[in-house]
Amino acid sequence: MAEYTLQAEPPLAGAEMEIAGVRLWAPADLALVSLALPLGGEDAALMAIRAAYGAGLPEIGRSVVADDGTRLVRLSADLAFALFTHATPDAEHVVADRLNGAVYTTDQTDVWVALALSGPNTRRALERICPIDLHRQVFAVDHAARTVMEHLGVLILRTGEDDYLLLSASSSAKSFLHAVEVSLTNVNQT
Amino acid sequence: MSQVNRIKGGLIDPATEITFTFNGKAMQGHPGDTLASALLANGQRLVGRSFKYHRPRGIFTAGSEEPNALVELRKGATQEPNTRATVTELFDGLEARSQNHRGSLEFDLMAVTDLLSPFLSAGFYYKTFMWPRAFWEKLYEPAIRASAGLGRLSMEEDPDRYDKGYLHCDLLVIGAGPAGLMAARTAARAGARVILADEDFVMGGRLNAETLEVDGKPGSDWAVGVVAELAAMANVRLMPRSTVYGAYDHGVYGVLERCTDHLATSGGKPRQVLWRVYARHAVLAAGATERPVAFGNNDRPGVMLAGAVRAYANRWGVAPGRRVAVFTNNDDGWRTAADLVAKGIEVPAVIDTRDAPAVCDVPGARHVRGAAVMDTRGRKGLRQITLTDGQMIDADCLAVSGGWNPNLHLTCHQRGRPEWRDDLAAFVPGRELPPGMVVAGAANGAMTLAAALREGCAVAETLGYADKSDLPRAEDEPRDCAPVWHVPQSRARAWLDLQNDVTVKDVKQAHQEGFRAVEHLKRYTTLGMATDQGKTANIPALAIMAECTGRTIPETGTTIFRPPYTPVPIGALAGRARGRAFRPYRLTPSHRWAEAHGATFVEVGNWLRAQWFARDGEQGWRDSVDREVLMTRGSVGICDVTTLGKIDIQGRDAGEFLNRVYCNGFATLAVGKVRYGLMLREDGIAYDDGTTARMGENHYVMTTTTANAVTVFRRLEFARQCLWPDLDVHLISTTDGWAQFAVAGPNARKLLRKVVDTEHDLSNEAFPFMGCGEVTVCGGMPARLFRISFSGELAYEVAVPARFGNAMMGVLMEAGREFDAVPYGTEALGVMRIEKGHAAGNELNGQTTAHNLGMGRMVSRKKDCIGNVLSQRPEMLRDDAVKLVGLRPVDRATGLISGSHFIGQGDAATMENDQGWMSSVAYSPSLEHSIGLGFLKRGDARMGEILRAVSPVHGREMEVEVVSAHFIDPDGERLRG
Amino acid sequence: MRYSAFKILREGLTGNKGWTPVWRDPDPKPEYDIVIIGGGGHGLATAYYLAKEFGLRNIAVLEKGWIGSGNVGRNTTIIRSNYMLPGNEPFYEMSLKLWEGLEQDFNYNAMVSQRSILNLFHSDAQRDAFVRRANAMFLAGADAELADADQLRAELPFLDFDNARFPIKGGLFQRRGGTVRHDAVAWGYARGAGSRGVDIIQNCEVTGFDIENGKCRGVETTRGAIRARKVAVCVAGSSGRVMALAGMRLPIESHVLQAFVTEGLKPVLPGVITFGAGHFYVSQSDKGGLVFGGDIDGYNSYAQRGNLPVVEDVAEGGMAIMPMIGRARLLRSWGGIMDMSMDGSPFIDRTHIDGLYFNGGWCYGGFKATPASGLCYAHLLAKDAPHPVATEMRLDRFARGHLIDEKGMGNQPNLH
Amino acid sequence: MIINHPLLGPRDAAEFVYLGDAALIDRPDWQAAEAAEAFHAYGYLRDNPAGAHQELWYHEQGDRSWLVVTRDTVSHEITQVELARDVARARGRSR
Repeated sequence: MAEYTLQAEPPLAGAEMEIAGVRLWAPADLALVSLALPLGGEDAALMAIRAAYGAGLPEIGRSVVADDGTRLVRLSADLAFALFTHATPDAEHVVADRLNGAVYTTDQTDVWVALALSGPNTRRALERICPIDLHRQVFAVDHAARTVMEHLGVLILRTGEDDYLLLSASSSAKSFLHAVEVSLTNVNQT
Repeated sequence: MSQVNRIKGGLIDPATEITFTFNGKAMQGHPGDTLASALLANGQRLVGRSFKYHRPRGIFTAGSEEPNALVELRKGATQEPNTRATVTELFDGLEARSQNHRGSLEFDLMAVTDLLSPFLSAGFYYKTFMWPRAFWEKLYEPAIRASAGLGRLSMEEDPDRYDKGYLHCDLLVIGAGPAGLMAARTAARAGARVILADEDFVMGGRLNAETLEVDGKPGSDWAVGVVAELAAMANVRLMPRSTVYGAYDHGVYGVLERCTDHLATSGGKPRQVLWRVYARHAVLAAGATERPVAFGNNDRPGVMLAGAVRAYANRWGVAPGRRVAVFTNNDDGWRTAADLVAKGIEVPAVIDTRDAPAVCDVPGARHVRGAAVMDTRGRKGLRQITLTDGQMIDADCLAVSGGWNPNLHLTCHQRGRPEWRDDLAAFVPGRELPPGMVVAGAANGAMTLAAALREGCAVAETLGYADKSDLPRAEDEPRDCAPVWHVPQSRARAWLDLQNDVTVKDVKQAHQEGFRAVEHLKRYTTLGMATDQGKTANIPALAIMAECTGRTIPETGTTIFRPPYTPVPIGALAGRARGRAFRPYRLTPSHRWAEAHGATFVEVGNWLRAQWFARDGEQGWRDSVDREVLMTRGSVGICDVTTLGKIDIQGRDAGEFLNRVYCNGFATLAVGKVRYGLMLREDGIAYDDGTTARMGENHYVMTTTTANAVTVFRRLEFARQCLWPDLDVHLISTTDGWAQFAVAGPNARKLLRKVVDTEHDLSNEAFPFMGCGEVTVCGGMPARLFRISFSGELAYEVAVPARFGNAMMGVLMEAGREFDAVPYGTEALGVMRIEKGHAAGNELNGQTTAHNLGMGRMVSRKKDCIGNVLSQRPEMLRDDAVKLVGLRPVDRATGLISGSHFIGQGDAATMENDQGWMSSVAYSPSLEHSIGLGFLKRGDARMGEILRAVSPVHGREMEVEVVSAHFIDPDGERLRG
Repeated sequence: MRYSAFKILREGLTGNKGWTPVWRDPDPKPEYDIVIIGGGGHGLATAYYLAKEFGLRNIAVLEKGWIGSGNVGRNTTIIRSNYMLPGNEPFYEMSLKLWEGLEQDFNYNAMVSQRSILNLFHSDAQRDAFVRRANAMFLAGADAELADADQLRAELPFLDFDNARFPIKGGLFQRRGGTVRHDAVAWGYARGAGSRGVDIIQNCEVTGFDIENGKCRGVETTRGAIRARKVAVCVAGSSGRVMALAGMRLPIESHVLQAFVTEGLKPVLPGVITFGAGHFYVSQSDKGGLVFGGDIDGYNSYAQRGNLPVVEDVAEGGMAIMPMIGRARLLRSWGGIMDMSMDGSPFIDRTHIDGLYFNGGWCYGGFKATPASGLCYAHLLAKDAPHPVATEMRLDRFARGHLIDEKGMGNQPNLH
Repeated sequence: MIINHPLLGPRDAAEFVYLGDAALIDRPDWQAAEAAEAFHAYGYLRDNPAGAHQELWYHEQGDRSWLVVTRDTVSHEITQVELARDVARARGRSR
């Protein structure tokens, strides 16, 4: 037994609120690992991902939920993120082990923080900060995009008709939460 | 009854009374009123003073083109200068004050300038106030400034909040008049995503101001029906109180929505929202603006645009006067006469410049054919007009119509130049419109109601939004116009720009002095430069310049318009990004620990970093910093260095890639080793430095400086994608992912031994200087350990996943308790790096080469790397180039000054004798005197020399000795120990 | 015609009928000693000093539109000499001294107003850089003054000292800096040059150069061919376009810089104020408008207009340091095309073509340089040797490796 | 401005960072005889056309791709957007 132990303190742990009929919370234990496809080894990498997850990488700007609940998000031709629930700080090893070296993996869990939003007013609130067109004909369920909101880089995912997951840099977590919270407050009619 | 001029009808709610004040006097109005309509209803004709001559001014228009009726609205911190009364929606408790007068509005002491007007003609100030030279700033200019300007800022922080947003649509319709409503309805019925924006608070445009019918019912009723239909459609967004103020590239429009300006307080809601609308197409249906005719003393309160006069009567139930004469050069002016008479207002005469029969029957009015108004009387309000035939007619209001100009402003925001149409005697939108924009209705020169409805529908169809329903029925009202720009018989001054006091004579003088280009005219006379941007003045002035030059109006030029269409508050353009929310804060993983342990924080880019940790009893920051340095060098100190950029680099060609982006060699770096790397820009200047660790065969971790983390990543991606696209290299930032701590000092290893799990050998042999590896800490926590040193001490950097960083700081301090470990901040970090002679931002300032930094030999000439070739340019390698050296004061008690320049002893302090500068200084608690780093010509060859470090801006200079930059442990024994 | 208060009085009493054109409007002659391309501030100043200081009068200034239609009429009117490097500072300080006597010199009130310029700093590193710069200014004979936050709070209480994201730690004043009525500079120089015999020819666009055997003998224009012993290009903003006609590529990119003015306000700002942690600088004109600007849009452009992101960025900077301007309204925005050079510094030099001279690369600092640029260019044209304060403003400095990079941004023009 | 990203569709130019002329892809050979002159021209001289301009934009707040955008510097009209990596390969930078 080691003399010292480390407690996790995710920047937005416990954040949860409801404003303008929208529920806003920071999902717990969300792990994130980047998958980079080796140049010239793309086919092998894609096969390894399919073998590991039972789902192939979707096209760029889309995400897909694998059998085990992992969400695979394709960000560019050679880069994807795997999002899954996982509490311990070994997410990268877990993914790397499944992919047998066919993909370059980097742990991104602590690089990002996530905020989930749910409720019919969500789009109206996001209109205040998100330059992407979130109309359902343009940004449908499972679509994903990296963009900028209030000077912060954000990865936005549509996870349901009125459900979104937003990821941004962990160091600016408080400013990120503030930006989203103010957007909800500003569209709140009451 | 205070509302002496209130008559029946209009789109107001007469049952509800609203109280407001003007210059402290209580007045009444109704919901639906503007401040202007309510002022007129209360008989308040004098509302302001002009800019230059302080002439009395009254309400001139009924819209956003208003030049005269500018007021200060609200009070205290929400005081809002230069607010146009004509577009200010009345609310209960509104407070407004007139502006730009000394003394009261009625008795403005500055009105004396009007008497001096012969000496204040166009550009007079360019010709005088030059003697004596010093008097300009001391006497003339302060006097001019005090009398110039209009309203006053409160000088307090704007307490309201603003927001912004993004909207996307197929079709943005600008203006909700007949053309806009038809375009919106047609497209919406065809299923398009439509946004309909109008600056007014009631949609309908001129339909609300006219008595015209659509489909057999009043136009305003028809508009209500269309708006209701649109409001019920999911694919339509209605935006009243929203001004489309700018057309930017690629279909991006700026829209200002006023959310709470019509309320007494914003109630914590955003006052205004600035929308960026991304529109595939836009229909500009902004209508037209009436223009005046210039004649003698045409600036008196009571002289108004004819369309505005009938708008006040029809829409707001207000008679702008009891006896309203009409002066027109076109058919539309007659409509004002007819509408007023129908409302029971006396119209003594219709003066038409055309020698033509009456356009319509106006009971009780004389029809004066082929004549014009040439002068007026009435000091603070119109009493009488004089016609060119000598007739004098009593009137307290004169409705003037000189024809209508299409509101084509937004068509000019990119490259569009308006084109002249003789039949309308007006400019219409040119052919080169902003891509995606079409123009409909009066804005396009379709001046009649039926034509506007037709065009609104037709443009939507041409954009591919077809709707099979019938066009509404309406008539093509008579619109004949025979242009008359000014009345040459007038002997008195005739105003063009009412706000800036530019008269016909000024235009003629500009011509006489050679200012004949339209832009010269505007700049010389200030025409069109006022808050209304010449919406009513520019075209008549242009016509008069054409007359002077003997050319046609289009030959003379055109005036184009720039954003914004109407003025936009700076607060709205800034949105939320103000105060502490100006930019996001980035916090280090141990921020909370630092807060709890007395840290003072400092902004480093967007980061907040602990600057020092004060302890009880310390007298100032220096006490804390000195202690942190001494205790670190004496035992061990801990610093959160997470802010350094971290880039995870993987790929088969990662090593080769690093070899090309660093100027020194990386091909031979072994797994488990770290190397210092210097990056050059392609121009050969030193750019960034840091360490890169090889974690595995194909896996490297690069660190960058805090300041350059983002741009280094960008440059690496450029190299990867654009320069060497077929290297297998992958980059991803992990800056925020790892909480990284420097553990420095002779007891660093002992401290870490307690934290790093025992299976990892930390001995000097197993983990030597510049070693690295993946380890576990605190019983299995994955971590990275690097044996690198910025302080010059035996030091490590240990990294754990960021969410454990706050706890890790606590653990390190706890483990270090037996060694008296201290946390140290950026100040101590800076002191130690100067003591060690490491270059940082002040030295790597984008102007220095590796040669200057004493690292010239690091630039490998045996390989290709960024910056290699251009770093070898002859003047960059000069022998007398500045070199990085250490400096110490000859009098050790003296504090060096960063930014002082080096001058030889006995030389004058001039630029010719400048030999370099001091880039960084610190008090070294280890050496107990001030030390500095600096760049000195041939510095490396001048050790021991004594120079003067001069800082004339402080009025100080001191003698300094040139020494090695490595003040501490020059042989590096400590860090290898 | 000499301007004076007396003249105004007399004209006022006689109906202002006696005013004559400020500059003559002649047709071009077939040949001149020197043809200056560009009727902007620098071109007109060059003509003025050639005539006045060097006695050369057989000169034409060719302007494709109306004089002053380029950047002299589209800038934010600031004058200052707060530079740091030896290649720049003596030049700008000479310019500032010329501004100080300009109006009496050319008998035209350009409203040179030395109301001070203040550059705020927000970090110790910034302060160190400002001290270095301030001392360089002193070494070149200019004035500079450091102020700490307390001094600034007393002098400019409306700045945000208590709620700022990047707290104000102090500032560098140059009290002799200030503003000038920009259009009047062009008109004043035109008047001074024209009255000394210089032909100012408007609506005359240069369409080509007459170059034979490496020697430039004149220009082709929309008003016919004009021969000249020397051709002096002075068209900042259009340098790339014009020099391409002579077959030259330049170390310059064209970029758009937006500028803004608010509605007129009673006096609120004493001088020019520049934010150090964002993009915003502001002064107040004599008419009362707040004249402000920020960064260039950042992409190559010859369109005299910009886009919204920069407008917003500038407004954010303004609100960050002086939140009392929130209810002031932006009235007008416009864009000027900047010659952004590769190190942020200008060129006054001969070209490799005999008889062809080049003045450009002023980035967004050309206005304040107008008098010195004109005088130095005139010196070069008259004597074929650079003026002592402009010896480093050469086109070959990049090949030699002698950069004049005040900001240390390197060879990326949009960062200067 | 809006840049129509070849993989992601239209995005506001505010998501991008501008670098300059796409000739910056054509980095000279460091060992060529005239390398000094070639790097001087590469680093410092620009065509700077008033008209069609091929230029580099980086999608920093997006997928981190470098793009070659063909844009008219007078009208700002964008006529083509390509991945810079593809352009670099087509220009023979596969080494």
